[in-house]
Amino acid sequence: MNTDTKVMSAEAAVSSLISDGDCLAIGGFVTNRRPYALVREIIRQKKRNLYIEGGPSGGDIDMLIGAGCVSTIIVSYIANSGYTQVCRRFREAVEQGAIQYDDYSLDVQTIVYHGAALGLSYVPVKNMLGSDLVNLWGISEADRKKHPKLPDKKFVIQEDPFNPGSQLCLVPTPKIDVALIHAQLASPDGTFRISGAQFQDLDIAIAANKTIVSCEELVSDEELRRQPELNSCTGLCVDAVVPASYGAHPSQCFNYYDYDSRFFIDYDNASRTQEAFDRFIAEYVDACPTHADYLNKLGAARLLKLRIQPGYGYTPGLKRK
Amino acid sequence: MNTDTKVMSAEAAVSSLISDGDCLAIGGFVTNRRPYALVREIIRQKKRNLYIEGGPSGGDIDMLIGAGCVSTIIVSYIANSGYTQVCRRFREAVEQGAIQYDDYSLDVQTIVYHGAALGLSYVPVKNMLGSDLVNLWGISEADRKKHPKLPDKKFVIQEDPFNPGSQLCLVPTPKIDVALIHAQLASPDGTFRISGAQFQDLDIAIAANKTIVSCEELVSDEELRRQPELNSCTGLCVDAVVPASYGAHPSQCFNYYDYDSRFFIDYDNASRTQEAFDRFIAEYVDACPTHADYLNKLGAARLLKLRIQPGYGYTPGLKRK
Amino acid sequence: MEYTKNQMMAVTLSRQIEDGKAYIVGTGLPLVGATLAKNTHAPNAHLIFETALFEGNPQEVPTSVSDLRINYQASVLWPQYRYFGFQSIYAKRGLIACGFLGGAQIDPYGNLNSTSIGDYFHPQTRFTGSGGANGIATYCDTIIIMKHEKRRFIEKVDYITSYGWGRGPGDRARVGLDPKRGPRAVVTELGLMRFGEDCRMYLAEYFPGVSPKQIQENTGFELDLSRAVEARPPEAEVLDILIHKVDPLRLMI
Amino acid sequence: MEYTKNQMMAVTLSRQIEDGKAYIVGTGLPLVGATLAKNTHAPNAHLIFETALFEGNPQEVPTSVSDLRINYQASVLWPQYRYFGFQSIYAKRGLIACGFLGGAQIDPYGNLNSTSIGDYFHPQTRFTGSGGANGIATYCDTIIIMKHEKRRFIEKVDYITSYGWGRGPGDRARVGLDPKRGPRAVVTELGLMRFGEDCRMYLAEYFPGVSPKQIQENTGFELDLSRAVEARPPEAEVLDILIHKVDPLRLMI
Repeated sequence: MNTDTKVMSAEAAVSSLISDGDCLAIGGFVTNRRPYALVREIIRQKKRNLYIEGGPSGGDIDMLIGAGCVSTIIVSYIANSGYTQVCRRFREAVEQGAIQYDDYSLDVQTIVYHGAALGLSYVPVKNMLGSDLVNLWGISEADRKKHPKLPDKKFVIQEDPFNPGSQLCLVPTPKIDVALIHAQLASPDGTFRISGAQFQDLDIAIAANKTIVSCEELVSDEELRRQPELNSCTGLCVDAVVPASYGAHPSQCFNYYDYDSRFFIDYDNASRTQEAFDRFIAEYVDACPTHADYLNKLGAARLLKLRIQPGYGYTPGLKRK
Repeated sequence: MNTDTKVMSAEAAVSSLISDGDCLAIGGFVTNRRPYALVREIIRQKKRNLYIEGGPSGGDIDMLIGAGCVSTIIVSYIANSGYTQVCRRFREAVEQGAIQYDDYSLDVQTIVYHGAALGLSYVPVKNMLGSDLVNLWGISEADRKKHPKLPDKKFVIQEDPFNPGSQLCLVPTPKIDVALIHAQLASPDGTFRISGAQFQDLDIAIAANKTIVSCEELVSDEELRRQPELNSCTGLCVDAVVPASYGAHPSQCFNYYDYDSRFFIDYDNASRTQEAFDRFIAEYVDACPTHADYLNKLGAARLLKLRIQPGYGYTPGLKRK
Repeated sequence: MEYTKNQMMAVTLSRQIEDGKAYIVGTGLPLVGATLAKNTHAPNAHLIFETALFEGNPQEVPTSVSDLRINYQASVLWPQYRYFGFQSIYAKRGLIACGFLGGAQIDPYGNLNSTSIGDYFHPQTRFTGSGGANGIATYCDTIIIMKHEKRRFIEKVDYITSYGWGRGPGDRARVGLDPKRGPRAVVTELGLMRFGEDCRMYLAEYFPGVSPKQIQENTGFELDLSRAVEARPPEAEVLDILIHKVDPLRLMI
Repeated sequence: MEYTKNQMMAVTLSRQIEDGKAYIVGTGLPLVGATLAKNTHAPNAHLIFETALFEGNPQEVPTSVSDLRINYQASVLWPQYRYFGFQSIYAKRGLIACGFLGGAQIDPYGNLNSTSIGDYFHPQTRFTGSGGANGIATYCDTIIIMKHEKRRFIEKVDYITSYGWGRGPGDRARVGLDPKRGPRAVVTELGLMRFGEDCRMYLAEYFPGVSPKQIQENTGFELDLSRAVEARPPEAEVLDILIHKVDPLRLMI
């Protein structure tokens, strides 16, 4: 058995593994299993000029944008669905030209993250053909060449060598510097186990140069290795394991807790203006130097009310509006 | 809930879903979870001119070759590892020019099956470059064009449009007619659950035009849907569910049984000559019209000795030589 | 019998769903309509979410396509890339009957904008972006749900997020897409539009209490009204199931 | 101290393994050597199988790379395509120290044949084919295990299944492969060969009781013997662990 340990605090993981200007990919899906505890730490440490590979983005990425951490986003969707249909700090940043952005479709982001995890240079797809996702480049080839991390071309259209006459859109796979994941279980050697839908998490964990995994529960290596068939990823792909119960709050975590509707409603209101957003961040991020402080601020009763009910997999009758 | 049922006998599944000349892909890996019960039924029904997408092939495909079912095989490996290092009916068929064959590497077969399941026309890889897997085409372009199922080209070498100067080998994804899978659990609507290593099974099940799943245990739809997070595949990709306990015998089946070394040793001897092979098939396939007959021939005690020991996942101390 | 506009829309969506076939649904009205269909005439319809969650039977209305509520009695919770493959392969084989889409703007050929209003580079209003919409429009027949407003039904959308029929017959093949798939219907709070052989939208059904003229007045391009008939109102028992079983909390209807 | 040729080979293989690094191993001697290393100087070495089974600790010698025995205390049992991705990405990053290969024929540049003897189209002897060998040779540094026979060590192999150094410096880049990876060592029952800057095999170590001359006599091409030293015999405690703990049933040694 490996005798090393990759366990560290969010503070240590973020400060040692994330640099200004890095390309980040973030796990989960919109309002499900987003690694909010790690994202709050990035805001706390005032990382700058991040390039975000968005995928199914949620309010966590909106917070990064609002906090001034992001200079470039490759986007296909960003919402706290059911609460904020278009994330508001993102929207204002785009409308005011404060951020560099380009659009793909979610399927294409999905498949290029997967292609990156398969070591492919590009993935040849039919998607986007005909649409303005192809006709309009949010970031021009000239600007891409100036960007230290973006591929020079958004895509290349080529005839399929195996189906003459058929066009394909060849989309380059991104070079992700750091992936942030929240898993239910992880162990000191970096092995982690996501339960329920995996979304694109394993792909970004494998593809990224560095991977930080926060977890609901830290367990022994031996415990996870009793049932390797349930594990998601070898520790060979993981650089830091950060214990963080409720680390995905306010989003959902399969087998553990439902989303916190009240928080999403509060954030929807707070994110309407930069001033209200800044107060919200001051209160929930800066005034809570650690994840434990954050949990205490929310309070135990509020958190425990979110526990899922076995057999349902969510919290039936949860107040959601 | 779906009120249809896809449950049928091996006889009905093979006769209704497999035609002479079809392209078949077979699940499992060499000596692990190969769908032998379905393969024996194909031999019984004397299917002819099959084109086999080999992947990690085992003695099951060797039996199909020996029984005269196969005219074309795309191969990278075929053995009962530890017992027969090169399957003998395959070897004789190749050495005598009785079969059409072409070679890829196992990784490439893996990734093109995966690519097929992703709906891709081809996968661009580095593999095979420089080697005779590229320099020599076992089946020429002219013969490929005559073949009703094979792609015209084994591959195309092209410069990577995103990495000038870098060569890539673009390998077309196969069009699989029928996938054969052995799963631990399946339910009438076709949902199935493979436990342990999945190998390439899910890829061929999704990619194939028709999929036949034999299973250790047939359970209710409701039972599998209690924990969708453990299921491997939706029934939308499955055309037949064939209940067959010990359906992977003589190969292994995770959580159920170990391989039957005595059988592999017997087959190693039997497959040395066509005559001995024919006697073996007469005895174990033709003289056993159903899977139940086959199990009775082996005998309950022999089968039960193969049960794995929980905590190990195999049968410790099993006689293996 | 009393019913709301949203209820009529849900019933209309439900009527588009056939038993035994597979549909890609999002949250909101499409899911409500599909769930209604499963509880009435199409118990064996298969609902697929772009999150790669298959065939769930949500007991509470989910707020997003990733909501844990969708997992209930699902068949598989696949990783995201499996949806990518399933969509392209099974649509090609005709095994996905259709996918549901929404948008901020639509043109007469069913091209849809869900990205931004105004210049893409300096938008007046920015939306989330494609999500899974572009993929559905690439591979599948689609049914589109819209608010029926003149500023939304326009001759040319500001940004084509999801390609429909282009500018007419032959255009899908020309850009590299399957010419046999494309937009099939548009459902609004006023009626049901379909697409003719010229690939242009026409009025197929106007809802009870709505006139074809009123629909034309709310449409920013000329709509062929000649084939329009009045839609059947919701059947009492269907409405009952919708209200009391499908969305009793009235989150969507 | 008594030991067999296979035991000396296993010990030599074990000595190639460094603590904390990752290795792609097959069954047979490479696994025995790697398991020996994990039980002696390299407890934190990571063993990876081409079946995408990671970091198992087999308690009984597996007969194949898919054997259930490999799952014991493994970290993940990934689907096959994950191995494909891991191999190419992590080899590129230098995180896979090497992979182990075998073959029927080898040439002075480490090009390997595991496909067939004679004309590929009308082979005299057909083998299984590449298996995972070609992929390992594509992406990783390799250590090759061979039987030391004149007919196997030849100037030109009948079929290049796994590309080594081509015909010398620059050839890997020329065919599109990473020029920094390639064959590093060949272990036989007689000794250990390495590759020089000219990419040609040379004798690095001859096993106790074997002479360099004898190795040259069993090699079908000229081998530089000038740098050869005698290998250390197995340490007593290492041999003890090999025999009593790693392969007590003597399936491989």
